[in-house]
Amino acid sequence: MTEENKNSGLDKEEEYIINIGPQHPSTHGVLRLVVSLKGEIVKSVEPHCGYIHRGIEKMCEKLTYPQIIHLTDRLDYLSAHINNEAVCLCVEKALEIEVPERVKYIRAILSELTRIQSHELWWCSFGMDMGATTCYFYGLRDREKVLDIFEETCGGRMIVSYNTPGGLMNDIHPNFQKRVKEFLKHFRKKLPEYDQLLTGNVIMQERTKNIGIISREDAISYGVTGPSGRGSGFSCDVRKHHPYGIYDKVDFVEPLYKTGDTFSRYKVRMDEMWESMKIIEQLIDNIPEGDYCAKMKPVIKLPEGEYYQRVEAARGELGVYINSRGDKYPYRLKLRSPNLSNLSALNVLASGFKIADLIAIGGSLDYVIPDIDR
Amino acid sequence: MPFNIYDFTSFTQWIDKSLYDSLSPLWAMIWEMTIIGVAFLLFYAVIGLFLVYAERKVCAFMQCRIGPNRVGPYGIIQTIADLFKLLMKELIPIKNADKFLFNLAPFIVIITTFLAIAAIPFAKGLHAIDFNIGIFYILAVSSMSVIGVLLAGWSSNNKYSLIGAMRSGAQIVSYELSVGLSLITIIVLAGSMQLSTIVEAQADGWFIFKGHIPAIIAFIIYLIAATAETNRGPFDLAEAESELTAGYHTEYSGIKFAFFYLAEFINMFIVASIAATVFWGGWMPFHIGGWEAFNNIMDYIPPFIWFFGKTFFIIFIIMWFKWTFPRLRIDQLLTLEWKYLLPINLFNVLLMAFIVLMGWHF
Amino acid sequence: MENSQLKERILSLVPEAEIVETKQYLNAIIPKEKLHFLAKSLREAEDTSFDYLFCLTGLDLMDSLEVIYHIESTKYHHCIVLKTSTTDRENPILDSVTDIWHTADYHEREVFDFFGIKFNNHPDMRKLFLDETRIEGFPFRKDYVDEINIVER
Amino acid sequence: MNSIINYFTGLYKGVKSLVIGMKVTGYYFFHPSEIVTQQYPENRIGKNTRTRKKLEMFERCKGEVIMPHNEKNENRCTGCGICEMNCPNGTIEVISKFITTEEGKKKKVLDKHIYHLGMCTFCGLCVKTCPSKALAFSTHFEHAVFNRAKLNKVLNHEGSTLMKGAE
Repeated sequence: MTEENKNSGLDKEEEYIINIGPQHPSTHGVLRLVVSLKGEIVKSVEPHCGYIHRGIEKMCEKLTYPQIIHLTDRLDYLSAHINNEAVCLCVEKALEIEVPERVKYIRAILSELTRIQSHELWWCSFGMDMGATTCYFYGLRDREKVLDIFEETCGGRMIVSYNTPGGLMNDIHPNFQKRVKEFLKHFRKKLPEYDQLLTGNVIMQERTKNIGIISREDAISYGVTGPSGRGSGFSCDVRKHHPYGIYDKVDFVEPLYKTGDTFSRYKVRMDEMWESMKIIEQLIDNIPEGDYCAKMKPVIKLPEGEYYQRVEAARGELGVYINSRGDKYPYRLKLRSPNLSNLSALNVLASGFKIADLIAIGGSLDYVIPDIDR
Repeated sequence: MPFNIYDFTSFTQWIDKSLYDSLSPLWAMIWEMTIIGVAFLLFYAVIGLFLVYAERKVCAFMQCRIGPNRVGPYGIIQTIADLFKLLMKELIPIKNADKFLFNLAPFIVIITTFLAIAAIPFAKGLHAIDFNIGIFYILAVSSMSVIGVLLAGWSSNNKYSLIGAMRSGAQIVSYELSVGLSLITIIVLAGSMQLSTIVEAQADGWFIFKGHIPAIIAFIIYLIAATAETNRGPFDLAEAESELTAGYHTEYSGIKFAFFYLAEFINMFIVASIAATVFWGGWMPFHIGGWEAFNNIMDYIPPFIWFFGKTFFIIFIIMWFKWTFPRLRIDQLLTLEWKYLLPINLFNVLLMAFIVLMGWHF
Repeated sequence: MENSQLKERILSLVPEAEIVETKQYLNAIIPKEKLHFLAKSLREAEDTSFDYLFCLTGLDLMDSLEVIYHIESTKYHHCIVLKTSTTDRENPILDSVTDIWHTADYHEREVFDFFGIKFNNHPDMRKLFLDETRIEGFPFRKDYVDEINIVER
Repeated sequence: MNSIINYFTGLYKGVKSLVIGMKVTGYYFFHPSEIVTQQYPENRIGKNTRTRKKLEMFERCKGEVIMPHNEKNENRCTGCGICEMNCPNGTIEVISKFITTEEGKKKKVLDKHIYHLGMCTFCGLCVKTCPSKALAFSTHFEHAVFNRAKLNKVLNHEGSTLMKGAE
């Protein structure tokens, strides 16, 4: 028994401690969970993070604002576009510039596409965690279509770097609208298939219902946001409560479930995919003409002060705090990553359930490790 | 009768007779055993390679993929390449492992499959041994493989392996009941445990048709329980890739891992062939009582084609299960057995006995 | 609650607080001894009910180390920013708010990791990300030197 | 009684859901036309693959940074170094030299534009900020090499000169 485990109170005789991770098929990255077991039952979980800590916040202190954007891609690489947007919005808020309407529309469409592809990948890996390997390929097959749209317009598939303070790197590709509509048509057919394959499945329902319950109060207290928080009935959609971009003009529903178990977190994400498609359908035909970028100075200097921007990333609330000293570099840039807060609730969620449930709960929280570690 | 074209009884008896005529009984027996052993080893290699390839292709097609396609046309040599890779891999010694048991475990697993396959009739007269307690024997030896799994988990000095092995123990102890009871249902109908008799009894119709409702229920239960017995998805808790990395064989590498891997596929073949023999008539062609012309046409199709056709169809269904369903949790696994399969099964045996007594079967 | 009311409330609870109004949020600079009391009062009072700590930031101001709490009420959707600081760079100690908002657990550990601010009454004050055996000092402080890994351009 | 009904309805619903799931995978098994695999590298020439589809990269695909040259071996790079300044990772090094023009003036021109592909994060800032549009992204994406030094590229061709009117 290591010194470390002794300190954390995991050295009681009857407990059986296993390390899940850093290399493990279902930690979705390099996360280490020190799990103390009694038989199959999880007594406590202790996450150990930091295996891919890169010090992005520190790096940002030496980079100009347009340069920061490409680092935010590498936080939660599955919602890269939304992370980009968060920093851009924060800079635009500080500079008090109004971006053109066209930019807002395109950003919203791309954000929702990002959300869809992120949830698709979540669905694949959740199925994989449950042991239904086939889900993985169906999800990836449809996600590929979104990535093609990204590649055609942004140039990158996952790491898009498409936003820039003031607007976008370049205008959308002429095929963009056509391809998005094609994708929506395709995905409306395929999404019910997901339900047939996994959602309705009796094994999956038995494994997720009433498992990993977190109450609304606990969810708020632990800062569990995004689909995981909404599964507990915590209405935490930043797009609704603190709208940014075009979100105050579009009509969508924030899916809320009361139970707070793994299944409700699952359902929230499935519903969000439908809602995202609804948002895109409202916007895709009405993209106004205009510039794709506001006029910006070549060197962006933020006025002295503190700026905070919250956006709804695919996994929860992403916050960007910029403290500027009037320089072209930020004095301090803090990224409030949704996954770190979501992860902190893992012990509460998984204690008392089985190892298989721990894996399913981890899958339903859908953490992305680079976002936890930053 | 065209039936005799494919009757292997005279062929096997001729080998037997010529060996005993030319050699002393002891040597004749040793030679016979060697021939059968070599034949089964060759059969293992072929069936193992084929099943691995089939599984990969089946799962690929279900997942909108192509599957192996690089080595040879349509990737048919892929599994042979994999075999050579496994043979050449280093056997990694594990620190603090119980060396003897660690090395013994894969052999126990593979030997039990060897024992079980001996009793299976591939065609008329083409079986290694024909017990009068054939089914009973198969049930007994096939459940011994759990010892190998438990030893593997215990001796690996790995916590994941131990959890996997314990799960496997609980699983096989429970599902053994269902396998046994669902086969007993058919034994009630057949009135014999000898596999050759069971097959002969299906000459005028397979038991799944003859026994109608209880036989179908027994077949479905057998299929579920057999999938669980072979530790295949959705019952692959002992391996549980996303939970326990690889379960009981986490620490094995090279040829020892290959033994576990091969044993899984051979086990699948064995359970499928038992299902084919007991429920679907084994090598017996599709006969309908009274339709002589139709039956004669069916007899021209060789019996081993019937046997392997049925077996691979059942294997396909087991693969279909694996590539569709999420894995069960350990308590769900036990609930399924003790709350659903076992009571239904017990009731089913009674129902079958009643039907046989009343003569309602065909 | 409007910002002006919140301002009054904070001043009535902690008279020595310094209130700075920015375009976005109301900032309240609180002495470190009073922070826990104020946070608990704001959390528990029915008309404020700040139950959601959405961001906890550490900050090195060269002369002092600051911690910024962004809090929101999920009922009324009003937000304020609390700030507290310590000038002790050798052994900075602040009060933990983990008992008020559980999410502060990990965020405070993160701040301890990068700025070396210890929090009183924290249940598990260990480093979250960095390996204690390999990284000395607190990397996010402005005076942190690492000649190998930080390349100045 | 209620529990008995629940037992059987639960059994029925469970089996039904399993059959529905098997229908989905079964559909794909019997419809090979739904296969989406693209066989790389065969699809680069569009032969020997299932779909006979040729691999075509999107025109904006950020494969690597290149400096387009025209047929007279001229590029548009003035050697100003703005790309170097804007690069967040130090991927680009612009080495310029002074030459004397025909009129006798001293002039700064590009000597070597060094691009470390191994360090590039494809943010696109160099291409976007270049005032003379000298840089571009190519769709070439196969960068695997055995030696890291091979990823350090000189973008301007040997003996290339500045295009007229690029300043």
